[in-house]
Amino acid sequence: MQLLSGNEATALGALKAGVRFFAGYPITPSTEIAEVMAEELPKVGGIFIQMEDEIASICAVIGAGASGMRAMTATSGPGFSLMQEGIGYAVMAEVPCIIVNVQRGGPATGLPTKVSQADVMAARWGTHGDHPIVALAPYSVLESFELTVKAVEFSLRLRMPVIILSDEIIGHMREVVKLPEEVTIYSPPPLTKSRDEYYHYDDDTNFDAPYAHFGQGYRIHLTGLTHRKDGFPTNDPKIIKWKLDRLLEKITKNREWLHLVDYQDLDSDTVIVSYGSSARSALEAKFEYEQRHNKKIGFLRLITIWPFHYQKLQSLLKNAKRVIVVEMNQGQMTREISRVIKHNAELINVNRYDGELITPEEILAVL
Amino acid sequence: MQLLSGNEATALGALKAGVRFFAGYPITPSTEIAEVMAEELPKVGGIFIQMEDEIASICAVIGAGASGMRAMTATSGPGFSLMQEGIGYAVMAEVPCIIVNVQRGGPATGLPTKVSQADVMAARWGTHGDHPIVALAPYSVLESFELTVKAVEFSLRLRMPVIILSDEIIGHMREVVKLPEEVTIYSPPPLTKSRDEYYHYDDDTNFDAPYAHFGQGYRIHLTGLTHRKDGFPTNDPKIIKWKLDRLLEKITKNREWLHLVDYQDLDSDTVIVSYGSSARSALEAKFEYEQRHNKKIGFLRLITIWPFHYQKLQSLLKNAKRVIVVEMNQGQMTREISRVIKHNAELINVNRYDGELITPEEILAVL
Amino acid sequence: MYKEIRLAGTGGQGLILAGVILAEAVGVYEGKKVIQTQSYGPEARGGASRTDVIISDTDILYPKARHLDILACLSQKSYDSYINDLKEGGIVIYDTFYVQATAANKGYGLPLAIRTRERFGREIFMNIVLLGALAEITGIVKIESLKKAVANHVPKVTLEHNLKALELGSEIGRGK
Amino acid sequence: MYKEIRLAGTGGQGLILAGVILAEAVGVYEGKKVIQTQSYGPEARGGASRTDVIISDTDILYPKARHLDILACLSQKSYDSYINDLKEGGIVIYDTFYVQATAANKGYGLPLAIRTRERFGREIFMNIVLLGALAEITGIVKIESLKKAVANHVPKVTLEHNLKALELGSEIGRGK
Amino acid sequence: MKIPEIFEFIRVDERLPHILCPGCGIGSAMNAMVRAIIESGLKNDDVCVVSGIGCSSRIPGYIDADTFHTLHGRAIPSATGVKLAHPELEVIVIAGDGDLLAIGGNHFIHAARRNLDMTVILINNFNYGMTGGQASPTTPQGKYAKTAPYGWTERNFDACAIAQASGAVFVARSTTYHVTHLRTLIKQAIKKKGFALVEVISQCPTLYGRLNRMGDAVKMLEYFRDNTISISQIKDPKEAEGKIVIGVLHDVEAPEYYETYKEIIRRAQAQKHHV
Amino acid sequence: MKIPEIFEFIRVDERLPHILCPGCGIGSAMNAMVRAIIESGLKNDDVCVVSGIGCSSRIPGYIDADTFHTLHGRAIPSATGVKLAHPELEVIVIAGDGDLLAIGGNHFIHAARRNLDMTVILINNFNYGMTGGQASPTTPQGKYAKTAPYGWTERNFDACAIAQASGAVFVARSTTYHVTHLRTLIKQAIKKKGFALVEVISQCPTLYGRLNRMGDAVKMLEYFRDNTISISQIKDPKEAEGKIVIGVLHDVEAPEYYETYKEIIRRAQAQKHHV
Amino acid sequence: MKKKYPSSKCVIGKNNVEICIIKEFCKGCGICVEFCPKDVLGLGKDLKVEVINIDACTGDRLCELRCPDLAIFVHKRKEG
Amino acid sequence: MKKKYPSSKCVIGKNNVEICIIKEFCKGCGICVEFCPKDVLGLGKDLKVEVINIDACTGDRLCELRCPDLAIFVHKRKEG
Ligand SMILES: Cc1ncc(C[n+]2csc(CCOP(=O)(O)OP(=O)(O)O)c2C)c(N)n1
Ligand SMILES: Cc1ncc(C[n+]2csc(CCOP(=O)(O)OP(=O)(O)O)c2C)c(N)n1
Ligand code: SF4
Ligand code: SF4
Ligand code: SF4
Ligand code: SF4
Ligand code: SF4
Ligand code: SF4
Ligand SMILES: [Mg+2]
Ligand SMILES: [Mg+2]
Repeated sequence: MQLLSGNEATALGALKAGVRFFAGYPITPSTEIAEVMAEELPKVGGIFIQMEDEIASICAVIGAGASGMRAMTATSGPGFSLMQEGIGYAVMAEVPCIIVNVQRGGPATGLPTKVSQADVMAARWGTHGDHPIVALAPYSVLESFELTVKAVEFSLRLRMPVIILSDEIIGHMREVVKLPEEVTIYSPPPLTKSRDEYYHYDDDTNFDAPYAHFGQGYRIHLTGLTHRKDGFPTNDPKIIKWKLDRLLEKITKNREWLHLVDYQDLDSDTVIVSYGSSARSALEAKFEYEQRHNKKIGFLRLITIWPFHYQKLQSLLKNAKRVIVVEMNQGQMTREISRVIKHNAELINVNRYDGELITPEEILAVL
Repeated sequence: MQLLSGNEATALGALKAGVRFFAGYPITPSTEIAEVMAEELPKVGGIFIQMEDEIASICAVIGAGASGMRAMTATSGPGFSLMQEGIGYAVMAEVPCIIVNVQRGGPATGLPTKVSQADVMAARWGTHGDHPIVALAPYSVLESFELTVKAVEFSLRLRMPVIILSDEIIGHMREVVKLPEEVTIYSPPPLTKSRDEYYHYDDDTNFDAPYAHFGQGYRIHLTGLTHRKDGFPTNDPKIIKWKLDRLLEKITKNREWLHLVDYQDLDSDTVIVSYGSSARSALEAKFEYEQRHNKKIGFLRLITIWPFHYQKLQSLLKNAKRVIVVEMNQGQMTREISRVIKHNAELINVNRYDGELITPEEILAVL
Repeated sequence: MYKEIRLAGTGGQGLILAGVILAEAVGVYEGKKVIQTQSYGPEARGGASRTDVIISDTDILYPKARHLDILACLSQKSYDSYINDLKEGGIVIYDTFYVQATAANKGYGLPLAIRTRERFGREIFMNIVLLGALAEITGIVKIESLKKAVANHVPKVTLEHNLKALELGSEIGRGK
Repeated sequence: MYKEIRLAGTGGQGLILAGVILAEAVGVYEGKKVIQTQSYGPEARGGASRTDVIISDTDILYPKARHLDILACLSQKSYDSYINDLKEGGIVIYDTFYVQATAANKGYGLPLAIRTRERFGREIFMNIVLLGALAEITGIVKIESLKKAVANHVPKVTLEHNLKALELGSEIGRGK
Repeated sequence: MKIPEIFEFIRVDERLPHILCPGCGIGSAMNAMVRAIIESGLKNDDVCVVSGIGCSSRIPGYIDADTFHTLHGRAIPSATGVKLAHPELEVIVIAGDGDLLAIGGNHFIHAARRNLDMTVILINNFNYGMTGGQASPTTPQGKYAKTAPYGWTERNFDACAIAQASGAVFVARSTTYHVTHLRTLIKQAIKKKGFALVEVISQCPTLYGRLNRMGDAVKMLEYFRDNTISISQIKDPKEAEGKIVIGVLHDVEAPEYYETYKEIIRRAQAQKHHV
Repeated sequence: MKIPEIFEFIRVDERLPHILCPGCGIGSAMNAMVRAIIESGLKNDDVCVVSGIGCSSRIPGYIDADTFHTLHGRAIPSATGVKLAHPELEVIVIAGDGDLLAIGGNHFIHAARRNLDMTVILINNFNYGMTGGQASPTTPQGKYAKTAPYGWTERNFDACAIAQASGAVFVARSTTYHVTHLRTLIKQAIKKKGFALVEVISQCPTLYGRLNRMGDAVKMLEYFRDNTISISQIKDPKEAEGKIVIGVLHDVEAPEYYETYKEIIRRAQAQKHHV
Repeated sequence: MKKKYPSSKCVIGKNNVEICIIKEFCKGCGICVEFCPKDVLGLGKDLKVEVINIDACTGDRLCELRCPDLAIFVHKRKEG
Repeated sequence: MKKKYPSSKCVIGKNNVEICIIKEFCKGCGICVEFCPKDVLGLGKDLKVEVINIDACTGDRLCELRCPDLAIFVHKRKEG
């Protein structure tokens, strides 16, 4: 048993999942992740490097990720905005890596020490161009550990960046946890093809397939330009479409296992939808309400924020007459939920965006 | 009459609207805007400066905008991603400025010389935190001129950045145009309050109000931290909510005049929705269809991309049984449209994202 | 059992560390469920700073204290801000040098700053002194558990002083 | 009238500039509606390059040429790529040094490269030569309008050469 | 008391005491800066003070003038916009070592190259104060920081040398112990036309000082006092080894950016207008 | 013909002829680089060539090794990740003047400071080739560029001086005329442990050359031939005025980043594990 | 808003030097105390600066110039 | 994929020096032509390099080293 903060647990999860490269730039409220990595990575022979900024950090992480290392960076709003171009590159060149965004209040410098969940849409749409993304939101210290392990797996399986959307409350909150001694750690299957047969972006390699990295003798070429299956740039419309579809299919074909969700009592009339730290307030509100009124309230917590699995959520919410979305922003996830609820269901928004954790009382007020 | 490209017209529109400061960094397919500015600005005593990157460019533009100059930058996808943090700052500190994004294929370096409309969502959600934005999409050379003039007006009235979402086709396409000799140019009302009475972010100053800038003796303080009405940082939840609501209200209270749209024949069963260069293909398809079938097709072109005026679009599309969204991305605007169409209306997507302009034939195929 | 505790004062007084130590003491060494959060401003020193520790036998969801069972204040501002969050019958502890108590519930005014300065020359260990006093007064945690937790969180060279501070606090708490 | 024209070759041959000049000539100096677009790769030189010019009496919406009335090719690759886009009865013009015509519609094979080199030592004005020839063969634009447009788009020091190139093209077009 | 002249330039009400830690050198640097401004004969409305993000970057918020607290690392490009819009304003950038040299390093060298007239005051406290004491590009090898728990092994920048190599026309260094000297340097920098840098060696007793067992603010100032050498006193480079070299390190003349830009305007206007 | 040895290192099929313009100096620099790699005894799988975006940055696509065409300006931090993941790889960065010194300037100085072992080949063609001939941080004053229609008035960087001030251990310059010399310098840079820079003065006849009426590639090479002076031949700094100084400009020893990082690992492992 | 100035407490010495202290601003760092060449200053019970030997003050203003918190000011009263 | 090498045309001179040209790669920039100390090379009608005086070639390989397009190669045949 140990008392750990969410940020510490994220770092330990990464170490457990085999992350051996961390490049970052300090920013509140994510800095403790870097600090733990600075202390722990050398002990296991891994690399911690503090870069000159967030752009350099994401690029170094991509470089290491493309070289076969499990690589991670951690940041918050302003740094996350700066990383957007790099994240797009990792998507395009199909480089696995982990970006932790411990959300704080924005926009701009905003509220460095205060909580927010307002980077939900930035995680999905922050970089230019059509691109899929995976983002996971932990809601406890233990889950910060577990989801980091998952994120590493997802990222390696899909060959793409995975974002951990933590927040200031989760990152700084301390709980007593028992971390698992052993976790199953994914490794991509070994490469069996020889260099002459190998295509870095072959039709069957967009997920769960072996792939090469630098330093292995496969002489791969990575570029952020649209490219052919051998990695070299092309302007051929057919190949471009193939490539962008390939990226998209990583998500569409794998929604089922990518989409993590936690729920209870969904046959109730009223269902609360939430995620991250605000889901703690929501669950507290559910229990307090049930205690007082002897009536069940449904509860649905999104663990996988992106992809947003429309069909699945539609079916999970099909009985709800009232859906209450609880989030600490001006209604970002509410936009998505609005598209999955029944046409005659009522959609209620409980938002807070003043740097304070939403309270159970605020949710109880609309129940 | 002159033969001008969209990019040239954008630059000339800016000059006409009184833009006297341009800071930028070259990037295809936007570079001609910088090149025209480099040539023309000195002639009118304005400032052209080529910065070391896009981050420096947006910051210099913000600095000039905060100093009372009409200031602009122009870029494309990768540079747009890099500017996101700065755009968020301009929103937060309420600094008027213009960002032109001449869209090319993404993600990442993507397709530098080819068209795309895949930065629609990045324009709205690119930077972290809750933030409103205004984005306008020209569809002709003349409109490139006109919307730039409008963008300057909107930006000054709302005290916020305005994005011009052009694209490679519009930017590089040349048409013969007659630019208006005179255009009405907005200026914020003159400041009448003395320094002692003045608050830079007073309750009644979020739009159409006078405001101070550097160099005027008002000793204003700008920060990207959440701040009070006098501009100084605060962590007070009430004030933070006031500030973020203030930003949002700029949009919610001004939707009517901000929302520019162009339409014909909306009482038809089928309505095509499009914007930017793909709207040209859409309109061509409409006419070709009508010629062949003697049946009207509705056409709705979004000029203002953001804000997306749900109520207005809902009412404009209320008669449509089939809505066909034509865009050059994987369906970004379609997501928004899906929320405004009638529940039993059919939503069809004509997308293309291979760097080529969508053809009228592709649209005719679904009509 | 469900106890909500808040330690509040100004940045630099080490209250967040005190909260962490308290949480670890009850959570790791006494097997309780515990959650610790903090709230602080951008200042490294001087701004308002507070930490909440919730101790429970069952899972804790909402991590912030709402109805305080115990409030400890090392600054007037924090006292004024939070005294109204104290439950009926809740315990308030405050330093008599920094705080002028105004509430009906007079609670425990302790000479933490003065005694700390007397003992250590500076106020540097006042956070730990507070913990000792709080343990004695509220019984929420054992001094033994605090000792173990302190050992995990302070540099080795200062451990002895910190343990002395704990004792000093416990003395003060016991009214000595 | 609705005419779709495509000039195609490799980067560095100046075809985009030729398209611009053609568009300006018919648009500004002959009062037609006109739209000019281009398609090119990242290469400053050497890659495929093409420009489309659409000329019409009425508004032009879709800005790319689809059913070519006129196709001019200065490279084999461009000829092969676009010859099938030529309308029935459309006119194809190509340079005989760079292009081996294969289509049934034999069109106009012209010694543009050779004659340009003869006259100017290099192929540098071949784009303008092409315009002269195209004007003569298709009648789509007047040489006079081209002259004015050329003057707006080339450095003053090279204007004379460019006008000569136009004349050379017109000679070639007239079969001289 | 009679109101101290310095308060004319300070937003005293509500804003003070400032958020910096007790004994933080940034306050002394601010003190010196404001006096330098006043002694330069500048009035409040002649000045714009610009910063990025960090403890040092909080200073503008206390100065009673136009003040611009921009993004982390972006003080210089933001100041560039202000200066070009209002060439008559004296634009002073105040920045931490992380802000100016880590994330903002590129703007720093390019501004030096362009030689736009501005005064940059670098508060070098050898670490990232605001975020809690991480290593910075100026952290000396062997020192401890929150991201250097085993001692920092990276080499550190000499900001003055880089500024000079990049084109700065005035480069100087002092410390928060040598406040009178510091004030004089800032005055010289303000007076200088072009890009002028003053590096202020400063104490962060709360983090860097504590992590490296350097004692409190007073002890750190004693260290600065005892380990400094003035550039004018160095006869043999050996004497400077291990010492903080203070004084004017570089002072040359070169055409200022806006002056040369005026030449562009002149050339452009000599031709006829398109617009 | 017998297959030229250089083709062992070139992705000849499909990829050549490359996309660069006729007479572009970047090709000559590539030619020299590949020969230097071969002569250093490196095999294809020992090398990773990394670039950003630009004409120069297209080179990796032609090298038959692991190659990494990253984002504009980001070759160095990307290469940092590769090198630290595979310290045994010889990491070579090839970059244009815009890529390395404009958008990438900060990474450049920080990599020099850290002294991570890599070889950086800067192809300085005095402008942004890929985007069509805009001014760059190396464009000399008075020259024309697409964004300098009235002549460039900004001062230009001396990349070698900045690298040196920032901590680079090996700094050298040559031109695309002096290809044998260039090859030798690249070999030295490869051999050097630490951050090594070779600046290659190169011709962009299509844009910079044309805009400045410098004639074709041949004329530009003649200019390089006739306006160059070797560092070893300079007796009086006056001799170098207006000339391109070539040769090894700086060569010192300093601890390499990864070597010092190993020391951190040693220290960390001497303590017990948390994980 | 109109500027409000803080209030201070001043002491005047024999030699006409006045030292004014704004307690509210002082953070008790001790810099002025330690580097006063004449040991004029000290830290009080409240851990803030106080004047302990005004008559020794030479009016060199080193305390004022070094104070990071603008909490101490020295000036010489005009004679007569 | 297996590597395919381009084909070239070679000429051998009296002094056993062989010059090989890959026309497909040559862009006719003229660099090799202009800087060949012995005027061995020229540009052909197709604007690409050709050997015009093989026997003058000294085999110094300057053309090969300077060619930006890897289009020309020189080597000395082993005697005998
Ligand atoms: C883009 C971005 N990255 C990181 C941060 C977090 N951050 C705030 S201040 C700072 C560094 C402060 O160090 P320095 O500039 O030396 O100033 P000091 O606090 O030491 O005066 C950092 C990394 C931020 N605000 N924005
Ligand atoms: C973020 C970003 N900004 C701008 C560009 C556009 N861009 C591509 S290459 C280039 C500069 C090329 O100049 P240089 O690095 O000198 O290389 P050269 O082409 O001259 O070899 C620019 C600005 C880009 N691709 N990405
Ligand atoms: S943390 Fe350091 S730099 Fe920041 S205010 Fe405190 S002492 Fe000063
Ligand atoms: S544009 Fe210039 S740098 Fe680019 S390939 Fe052509 S000649 Fe070379
Ligand atoms: S220097 Fe200033 S803050 Fe420090 S003790 Fe003296 S008066 Fe107080
Ligand atoms: S003015 Fe000088 S002598 Fe007087 S108290 Fe201040 S430092 Fe001491
Ligand atoms: S240098 Fe190379 S490309 Fe140029 S002419 Fe000679 S062989 Fe051809
Ligand atoms: S090897 Fe030397 S002599 Fe022979 S052709 Fe080449 S450059 Fe001329
Ligand atoms: Mg610092
Ligand atoms: Mg270049």
